[in-house]
Amino acid sequence: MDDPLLVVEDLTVQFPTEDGVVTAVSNLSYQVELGKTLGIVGESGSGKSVSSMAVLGLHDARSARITGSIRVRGTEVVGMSEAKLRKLRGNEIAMIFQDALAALHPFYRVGGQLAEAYRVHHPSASKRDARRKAIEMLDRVGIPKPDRRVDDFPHQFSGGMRQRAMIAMGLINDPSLLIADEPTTALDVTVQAQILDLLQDLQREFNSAVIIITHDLGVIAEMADDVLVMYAGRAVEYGPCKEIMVHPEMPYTWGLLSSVPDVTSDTSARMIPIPGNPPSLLSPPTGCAFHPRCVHRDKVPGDLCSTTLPELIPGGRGPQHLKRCHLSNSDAIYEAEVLPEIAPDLVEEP
Amino acid sequence: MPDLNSVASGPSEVSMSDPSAGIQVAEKLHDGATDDETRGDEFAGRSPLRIALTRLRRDKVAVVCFAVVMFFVFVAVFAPLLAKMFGVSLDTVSVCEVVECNYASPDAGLPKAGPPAHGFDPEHPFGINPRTGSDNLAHWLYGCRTSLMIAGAATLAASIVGVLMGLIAGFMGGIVDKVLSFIIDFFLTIPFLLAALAIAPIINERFAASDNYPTIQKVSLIGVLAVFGWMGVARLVRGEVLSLREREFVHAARVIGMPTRRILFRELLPNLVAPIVVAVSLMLPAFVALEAGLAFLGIGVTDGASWGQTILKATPYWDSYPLFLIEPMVGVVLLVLSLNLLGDAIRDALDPKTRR
Amino acid sequence: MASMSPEQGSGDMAAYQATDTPEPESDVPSFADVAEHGHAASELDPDAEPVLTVENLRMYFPVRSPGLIRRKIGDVQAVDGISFEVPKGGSLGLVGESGCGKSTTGRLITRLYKPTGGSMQFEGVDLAKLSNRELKPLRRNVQMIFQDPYTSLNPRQTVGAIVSAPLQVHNILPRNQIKRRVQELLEVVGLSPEHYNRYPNEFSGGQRQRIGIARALTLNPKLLVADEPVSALDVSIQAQVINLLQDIQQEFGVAFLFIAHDLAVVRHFCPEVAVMYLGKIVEIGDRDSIYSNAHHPYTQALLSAVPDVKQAVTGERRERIRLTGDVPSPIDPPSGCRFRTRCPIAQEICARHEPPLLQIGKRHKVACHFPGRLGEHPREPFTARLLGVDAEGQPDPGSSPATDLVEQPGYADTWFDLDAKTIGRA
Amino acid sequence: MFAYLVKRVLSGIVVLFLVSLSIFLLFWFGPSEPAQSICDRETSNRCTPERLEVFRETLGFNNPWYQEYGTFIDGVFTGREIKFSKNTKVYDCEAPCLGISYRTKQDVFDEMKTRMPATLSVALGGATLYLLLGIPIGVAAAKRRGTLADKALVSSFLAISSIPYYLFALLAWLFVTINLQVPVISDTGYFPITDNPGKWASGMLLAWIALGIFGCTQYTRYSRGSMVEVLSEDYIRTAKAKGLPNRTVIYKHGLRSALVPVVTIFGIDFGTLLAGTIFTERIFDIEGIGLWGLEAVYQKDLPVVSATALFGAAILITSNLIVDVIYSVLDPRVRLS
Repeated sequence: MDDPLLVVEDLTVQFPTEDGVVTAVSNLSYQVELGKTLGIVGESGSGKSVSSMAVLGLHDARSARITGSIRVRGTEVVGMSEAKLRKLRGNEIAMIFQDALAALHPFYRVGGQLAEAYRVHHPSASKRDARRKAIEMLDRVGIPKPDRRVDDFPHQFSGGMRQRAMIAMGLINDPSLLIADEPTTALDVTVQAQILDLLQDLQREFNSAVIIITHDLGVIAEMADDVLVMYAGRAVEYGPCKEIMVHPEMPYTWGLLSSVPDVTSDTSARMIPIPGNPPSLLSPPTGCAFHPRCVHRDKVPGDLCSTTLPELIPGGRGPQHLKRCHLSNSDAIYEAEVLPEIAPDLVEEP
Repeated sequence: MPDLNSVASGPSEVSMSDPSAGIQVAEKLHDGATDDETRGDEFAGRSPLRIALTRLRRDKVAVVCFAVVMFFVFVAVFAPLLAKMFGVSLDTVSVCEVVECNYASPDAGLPKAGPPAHGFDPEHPFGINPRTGSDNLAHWLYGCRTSLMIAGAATLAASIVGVLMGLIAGFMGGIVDKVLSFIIDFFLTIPFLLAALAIAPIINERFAASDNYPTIQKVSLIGVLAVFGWMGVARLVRGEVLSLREREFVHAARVIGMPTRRILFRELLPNLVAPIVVAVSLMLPAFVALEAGLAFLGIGVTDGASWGQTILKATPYWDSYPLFLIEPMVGVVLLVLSLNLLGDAIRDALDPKTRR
Repeated sequence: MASMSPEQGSGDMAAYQATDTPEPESDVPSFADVAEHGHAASELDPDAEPVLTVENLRMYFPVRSPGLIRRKIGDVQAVDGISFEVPKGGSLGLVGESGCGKSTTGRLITRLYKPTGGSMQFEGVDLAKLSNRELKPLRRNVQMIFQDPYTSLNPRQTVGAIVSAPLQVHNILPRNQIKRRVQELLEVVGLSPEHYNRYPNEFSGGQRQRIGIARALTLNPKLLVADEPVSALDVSIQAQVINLLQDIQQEFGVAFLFIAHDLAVVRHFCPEVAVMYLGKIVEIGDRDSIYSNAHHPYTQALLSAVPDVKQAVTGERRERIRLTGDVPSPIDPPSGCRFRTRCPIAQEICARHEPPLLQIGKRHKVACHFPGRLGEHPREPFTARLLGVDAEGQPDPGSSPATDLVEQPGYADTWFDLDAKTIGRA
Repeated sequence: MFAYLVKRVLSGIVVLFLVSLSIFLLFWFGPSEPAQSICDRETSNRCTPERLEVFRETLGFNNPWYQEYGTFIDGVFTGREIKFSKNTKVYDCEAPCLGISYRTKQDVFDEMKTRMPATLSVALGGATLYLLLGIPIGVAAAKRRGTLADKALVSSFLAISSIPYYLFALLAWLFVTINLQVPVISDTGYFPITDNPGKWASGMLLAWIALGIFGCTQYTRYSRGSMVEVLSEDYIRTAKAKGLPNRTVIYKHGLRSALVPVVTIFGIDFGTLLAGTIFTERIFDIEGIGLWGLEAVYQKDLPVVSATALFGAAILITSNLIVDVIYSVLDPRVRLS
């Protein structure tokens, strides 16, 4: 167990369009170990879904240019043949999607779709075995009367049950990596809590690695061991979850934290938005992609922010915590300026 | 073809941090615009329809098709003038003066001058009808006129009826919608060709003796085409209205207190322009083809000039006098083809999702 | 949600076509400036008069059977007898999960639907009873902000036409003054007056929502119904819009009925909150009562389910209350208390009797037979005596039911003090 | 689901009644003199007002229209006797009676039955051909969408399908039978399959090819468009993410959904085709329903004309019904709602 389960190195995904090349993901690196959860957070268009779809080789080779390296248990995925990729998909790596109603085929029974996922990787299994396995998995994810519901169509399930069925389908082959792409965004908060609990329980049981992709910092904070914050296709902050939540070093992360209120936060905390809009990926800003919206830019000497892309390197808080920012004393700025505004109750009295 | 959004993206974005900052920036932008008048143009909005038009102009096929269609429209409008210019007319002539009536001759039944047996005849550039001796060019010109006039009028009538029925059915809902939908379905279950077949003998019977028979025939043809052609548009508009009316901007209009009529015509109708334009642009070639087709079957225009009628008459001469058949065929095919391709291009241009 | 918007990112490509180029460098304010304009949570004005008083509001949508004779087979009880007040210049939050009737309530108040029953008093006029024609002049007082910035603006009209439509419909300003007024409004919501002749497709989601807000403000309304105004926006944009709404409230004194499913945003924006479940208000009160002192098991479950950065980081996470199953169908809601099928503390009485909405604090009402703080719910039904029944909900001949349990909007001066087991008084 | 079908059948019957009523009224009030054509025919164009009056009387044109419509409907269910004039023969028209042809003096329904196999042969053969060609080509193009081959195919098929069908068929017929004079298949027409299957096929072949090629261009476009749309659905991505082989993804998950709209169009199309392949029959000289109706128009044989129209409507209504059934079989969301 020396090598992590998944190693992504220098991954770049580009889509040539008629208006120019869209660089959806640039030079992204991260890794996930068995039994751990990586949270990828970012807004729409930040490249979080695109990068994880690349892990399964789901991008159409004709429309996407992928460079860099993705290794699963040491095996390179980029450039792998379709036949080999298929052995990986749904077996070693499974993926669940945001909108379960759209992601399940409307014309086939839930059980049939589960059994199909099982049989494709267990060719020797009989139809009856596969059905039994499907019922077992539906039961495992908490669907009542699974032996009856197995013959339902997806539209007969409620939203939460559909997402459970998606999870059952993802886990039916006991994958070592589960990628959950906004698994709870379309769900109500009480159902979201059920699903998140379920994911945590299952991860413990199967000891798999999980990548959870979301725009909700709260979900990340509760679920993830490590966090990767993405902006305009790049990792801007990467490190252990708790470390990043308590000592964020990148102004974009600050912005995310300050623009979303917590349900328990101090009512005297200010809600401070990030000005402006997310950039176009066709012509991303020069230098640091966040600099046009960054309100701490004046603390960096010269026009470094707009001319030079900062490296993703350890900041002042140990080698685990990487940030992509020119600010040299960001931890101090956060403690002294940002935190008192957004969470006055958390400021420790000197 | 560029994406709508990127085409649309205008000049710089103002700061969004808070309203007062927005005003400052706004003032800056405003100054900039007054300093440099040319920038003012950029601030003018580009409506979705204008964007579509730009896309259409860049589509070479569409441009060529448009030119072809315009040529036919020109011919149709100025048919009498053009006929005069070429010195040809629809007037009947004594057949044997221009056609070889001597059955001993190898050219029996074919024109004495011009194609196919002889060379180009400047007096009859398109040749002569071997049966009636009348001039082909004149028939071609007036055939174009008949075709576009009937198809155009029928399209106009059908789309007006269709749009109104669809609007009313979609927006009123309830029992009105049920009744109108039933009427739409009812007309859809009557096969068009058979209906035309059934109506043709009746019109013949009723008006055959009339002096205005050719005109009545055309008018009733327009009527038949329109009566059996409006349902497609009506269905389309109804469906669009049903989905549009659940959009939040219609709710917003209601909350403002906007009267229903204004909602229908100011809020909904402009959003229906695109689908209606597409439907109409595909209806026109269908009607051109149908008009010629009915004439070809002998149940359309039987008096007066029509391409379809000429095709019917020319078919037996394919072996001996192919040009006679080719001329009207080229007319129909070229017109229908370019109208269809143009319609298709319009649909692509109006649909922001297509990226060819 | 069928619309293909960049924000929702349903298409692969759509997400990358951000509509705007970055603004010039000098326009970025410093953190101090931004923080200055950041907003703390809104405060309650306890003395404000109500601008809107809703009493026993009901909306039933008939359900018809499929088949030949489409007879009515039941009702979707989308809103079933709710009462509340919106204070002048204040804001009431309406929270709950999808299908709880919160959006229907918003549409009733703006009279997109005509209520089945109940009243909505606005400045002495009952909006529920008016015909569309009678309603028209009053419409300027109640306006609405919509959820989806991609469908709430007519794509075929310019920003100017959209924002000026209310002025034209109500014939308020002479034609030549309309443009100036609209441009003023655009500035108020943080857009450039130059945007007047542009079309909605040229704007990003956040900007579109600003246009929608400008339209709602055009008629100087006294009440704004905001139906999930930020839920379709990117997280970094949500705060911009919330702050703008707070500015507007302070500047113009508009009252808000703020409908949202995001409890944290509601907590920030609304000093008073009503929690809805299946067409009923289950708990209503000021911010503190709801968020720190919730007495209804549903409110408690809802709050415990919200993922929270602060709790996760500080490790102060309360045990999550697991609700089982899904929300029942509003066509055939459970008998008695509608929450009982998912309630962790439900007992027999809950199936027999609907709990009345009792005032248990100065500004706090709850509809539960066993109201109490988390983990401190009473064993015996608190309401049994009031309803004249025993602990199982069977009629109790020995007791006399209280007669004054009819739901009232607003708060009384006296209440049931659960801790002291006495009548509390202001 | 069952209730829905019953509802559809009932409304179909209502529509059919309305169609028959409309046709009846059209022939009753449409012409200036409905008895004129039969009078002309029976008197060899020496129809005097007195003679016309006799025809009017015996044919019932002097009775109110609703009474005669009742007689007509009654005849459809129980049969009736028809007399054209006082001194002509009485024709026994058995149920379902759609009248007696003015021209041949045959029972219209019987004649229709003898014409039916020809039309059915044309429609079935042509439709089979264009479905078998069109759908696979469309699916193949969708799989390769964006490639040069796809673009070339799409634009050339668009061009072909933009030509009016009858001109396409006419040119095909002219070239094959006159210019090329291809043996065997040049002799187009309907020859009963029971007599000589070889001759039946060779007589039909050219019509099938014309219909097949033309229809194939349209169905390629429909199925390609539908397939492209389906392949961008989320559930296709799910199927790929499961590790299913490409074949399963495209055919099991993609094609089944993509077929739904194609089937709908086909149902209506095939109905129209059956209801009268007028152009095909006219050009290839196939003695089917369409040509029968067309000849009746030339001959002013009103009972035949009205029977053709009624027949066409009945076919369209039935095919709509069948489409609905197929639709609900394909899509469980419809079936179970």
